[in-house]
Amino acid sequence: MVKYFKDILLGFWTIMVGMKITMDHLFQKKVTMQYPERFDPIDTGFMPDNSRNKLFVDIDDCNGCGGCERDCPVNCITVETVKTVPSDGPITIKSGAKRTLWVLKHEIDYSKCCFCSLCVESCATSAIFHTKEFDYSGYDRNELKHDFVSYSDEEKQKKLDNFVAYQIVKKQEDAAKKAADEAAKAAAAQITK
Amino acid sequence: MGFLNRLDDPFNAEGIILGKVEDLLNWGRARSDWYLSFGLACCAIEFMAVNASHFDLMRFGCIPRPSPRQADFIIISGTVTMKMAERIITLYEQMAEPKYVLSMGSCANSGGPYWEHGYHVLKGIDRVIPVDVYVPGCPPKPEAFLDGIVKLQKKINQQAIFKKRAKLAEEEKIIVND
Amino acid sequence: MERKFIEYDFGRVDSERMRLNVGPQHPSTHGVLRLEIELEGEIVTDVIPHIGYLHRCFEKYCEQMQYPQVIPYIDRLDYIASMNNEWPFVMGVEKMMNIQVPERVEYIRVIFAELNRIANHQIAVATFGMDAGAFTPFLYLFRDREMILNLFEHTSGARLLYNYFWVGGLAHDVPPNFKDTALNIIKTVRATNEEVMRLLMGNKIFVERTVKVGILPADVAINFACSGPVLRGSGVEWDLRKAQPYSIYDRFDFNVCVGSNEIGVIGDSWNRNIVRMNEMEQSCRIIEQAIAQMPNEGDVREKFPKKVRPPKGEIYCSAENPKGELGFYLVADGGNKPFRLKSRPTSFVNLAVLPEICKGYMVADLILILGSIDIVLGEVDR
Amino acid sequence: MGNFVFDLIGKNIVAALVICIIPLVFILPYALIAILGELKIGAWMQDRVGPMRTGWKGVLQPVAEVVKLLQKEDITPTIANKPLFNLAPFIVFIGAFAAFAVLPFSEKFIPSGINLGLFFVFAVGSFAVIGIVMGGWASNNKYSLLGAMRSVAQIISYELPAGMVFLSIATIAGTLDMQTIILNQSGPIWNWYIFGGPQGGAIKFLFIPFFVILFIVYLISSLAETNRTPFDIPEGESEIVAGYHTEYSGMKFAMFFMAEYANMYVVSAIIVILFLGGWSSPFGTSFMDGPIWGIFWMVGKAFFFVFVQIWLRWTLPRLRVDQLMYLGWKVLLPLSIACFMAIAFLAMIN
Repeated sequence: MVKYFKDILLGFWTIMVGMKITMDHLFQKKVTMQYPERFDPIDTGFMPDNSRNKLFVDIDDCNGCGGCERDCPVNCITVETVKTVPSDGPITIKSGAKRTLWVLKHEIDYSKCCFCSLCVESCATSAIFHTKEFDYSGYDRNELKHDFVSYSDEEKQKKLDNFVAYQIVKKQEDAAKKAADEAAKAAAAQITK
Repeated sequence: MGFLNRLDDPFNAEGIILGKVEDLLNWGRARSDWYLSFGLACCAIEFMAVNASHFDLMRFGCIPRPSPRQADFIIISGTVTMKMAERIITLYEQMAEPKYVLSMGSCANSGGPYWEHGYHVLKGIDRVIPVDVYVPGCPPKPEAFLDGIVKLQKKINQQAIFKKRAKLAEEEKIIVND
Repeated sequence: MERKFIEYDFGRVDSERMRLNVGPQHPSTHGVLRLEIELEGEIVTDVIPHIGYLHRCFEKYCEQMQYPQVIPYIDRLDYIASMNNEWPFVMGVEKMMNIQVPERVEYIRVIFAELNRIANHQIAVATFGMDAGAFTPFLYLFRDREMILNLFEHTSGARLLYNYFWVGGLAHDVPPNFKDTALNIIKTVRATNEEVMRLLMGNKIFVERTVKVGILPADVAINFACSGPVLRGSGVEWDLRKAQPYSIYDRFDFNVCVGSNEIGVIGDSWNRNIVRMNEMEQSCRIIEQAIAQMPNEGDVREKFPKKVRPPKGEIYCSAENPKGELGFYLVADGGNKPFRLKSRPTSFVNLAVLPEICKGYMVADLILILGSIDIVLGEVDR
Repeated sequence: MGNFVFDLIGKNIVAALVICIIPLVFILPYALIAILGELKIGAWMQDRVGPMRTGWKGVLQPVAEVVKLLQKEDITPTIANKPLFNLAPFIVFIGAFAAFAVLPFSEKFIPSGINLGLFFVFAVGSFAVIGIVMGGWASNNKYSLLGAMRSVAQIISYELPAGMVFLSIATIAGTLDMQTIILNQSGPIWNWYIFGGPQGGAIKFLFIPFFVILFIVYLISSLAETNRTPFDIPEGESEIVAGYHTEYSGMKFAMFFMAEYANMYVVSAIIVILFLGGWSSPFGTSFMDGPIWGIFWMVGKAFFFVFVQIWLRWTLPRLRVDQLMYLGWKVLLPLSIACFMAIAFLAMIN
């Protein structure tokens, strides 16, 4: 009997305690950050420097090594390159190193990306990095694909053609060189004979 | 300048009154999105964080409903396996019109980390149900998700309710012209 | 529906049974678990869990991935406690490659693992309260969790899936005001825990709902290989951090929380939850000690191996996750990809005990028992 | 006594129609305010801000919801029993609306001043359960059926303590007429029944605890009758999806929704009438009293109890079915019977 009344009183008391807590919170300061209107992610400290958001590739800085493509666990990065030819002149990437590869395509599919930051680690020239842009939802899945190379198709074709032409030239040169070498060898052999 | 354009032809069905009614109806649809409280995988945890005090999804008028009959939009929050895809189709069909789909995170967008070797993962929820907004991220930040909600509301606001067919045909014409 | 006779205390009852599908879409199955339950009125007579709605083929996937690339997939196992997940794998690879990580790294790992344990238990208690119908404690706990996630984001760059523990070190160094932030978090966590104890755990309705519900005896728990709060709630003092101290856990002073019969019966839902509440306090203590002992200087990336290629061999490495023992059995063939990676998933093992303990309770209790086991479907289905 | 509409127009059919419409006109804005209150107060208690983007600080949120619900597709499941399925929400709403017939708003306005007001409320109060069972059964959904069964058990158990409370107040007031009960309590604040009522002199102070217990008993059973937390087991979100209204969408769901909020007002108004002096001013008959102020006091006091219900909802967990029965039959009923006997004794010695 005592337990019966004790239980009732305990129930009543704990409900009162709970009600007091919620009542206190009714008048407390609210913690909500109102995203589109009153929200500055960087000011409020909600967007640190190493925050992993949309990736960006500085294509002037990319030497086309394809390390990001290899290290991506998801394979959402596609890099297509073509070798430079001597007729392009001496070209460098932004950081000063010699450019040996033209990047024809550097596409990241954000709809597959898992934002693990492994590509950023693998990049030797720090060309790929995370930006602070996070609100890029789209109405179409293809909007989420982004190609960072801004060459037009003609330019790309021209670079490919250059490379192919150069290869032919190089092949001929090589053949000529080889022939010359062999001739020299043969001559040397004859001399030694 | 929608209002002025409608002034041009007040006798058409798209006149001022119907136009205003349509705006009102769209306003109601956009501002009171009830979502199906339903989570799939990692994104569901982040989605719970969106519901919590710091981000407060209810600011947008989004209230959780446990039953698909009363929900306006469904959030595909995570990896959709082939086994689950059937259930999601059923859920989508159980919802009452007008209904919307918000695809949250990489897995729902296109299979995400599992798109390449995943014999068991649906490569994008848009293969089975129509998606309105794709929110990228793995998982998306709560702010990014809220941006998706804003975009969804924007889309609902521009929807055609009356003369739907004519407007769709018009849109198609534009697409064809492009 | 079939007709059966059921023996009750008051005699035989002839009644019809109803089969009910709970899930995969159900507000409180914590994901996409499907329970096929057999009901006798409101009383559950049989439960068959159906899993596989989130099967992501984690183990086979890892065989395709290089060792650093495996870590993002491990994050997605138990996505609530990613930091803890990464640890046993990283530890195993380090042991195989004979890497001695710096002191500072060990301390930072302990602090982050314990912070993530707090975050996990906050979710567990919060969703448990929500299963019982109390919505407000859920939000109070999530409000605090946001602070922890914020610290994680400032450190690793991501909020939920961190990819932070790397073989031989950590991905990033901690932010400059890390110690103050962590201490501040502990203060808030303690304040809110005290509030939740009064608002939810102490509430008479909640106590009535949870005590003597889903009693899991210790021998059953051991036979089913349960671990974590589920096992400790049954009164078994087993914590890998104490039993087989890994990393630097032998340097800290903390208690292993076990269930008691103070309010409920040992092994009921209430005890499983109070163990979680107490463990949060113990985690706070560990963090305080770790922050006091942590060396200030040191490079967290100095011991990174150039190429992660463990020598041929095999290893089983496990750690005490928030949900229990998570272990990885790793077979290396000398290449840069694991030959085989088998995980011992905590939630999967703990879930197996569900049909055993929820027969004879009501539907509402079934939901609570499921909530008290605290499963994550990412880990159950893998 | 009486009714200002009859005084104005005379007793004819137009007046009757006007009187019918007035509560309906009241329910609609009240439901909007209550929904907004539920959202906003719930949010504030959880350190959130609640709806913010619809109108100024989100005040138009319920309007948007109504506009949306009006245009939602109305689904009737193929295997449902269509007539019953379609009828159920109306019956639930009628049950809630019928109670307004005898709820006084002021000294000069009560839609129907029958002298069996309390009995009428008691009768139509349990009317809603028929609709709930109908809807739950006709949906042909197992969750709905479970919810409906729980609802029946719940309402039947909690009618009894509520009936005992009605009986006690009827005994002490000597009438079942709402207006007379309120008139009995007019005057200073200690004339209210929660403070023992106007009669009895000094000895009534001995009986105040019994009145307070009755007040709490009715508060609890009113929560159960309106399916509010902690007694929301018929629609227990985390257990049986949405309970009896799982299969309802659009306007029919809105009817259930509105009926719940209308019921909240009804039970709050009854608490106010039985224990807190109805439309009478707490400052006695001299200050802020009169027919117009009566509306203010009546609605204001009732809104306070609507607030209490919202407050409880965001505080408490849900009970289980057997605990609900335990509370109803083993705690509330004995307590209310004991209080009834004490109050009957007080009525006898007066």
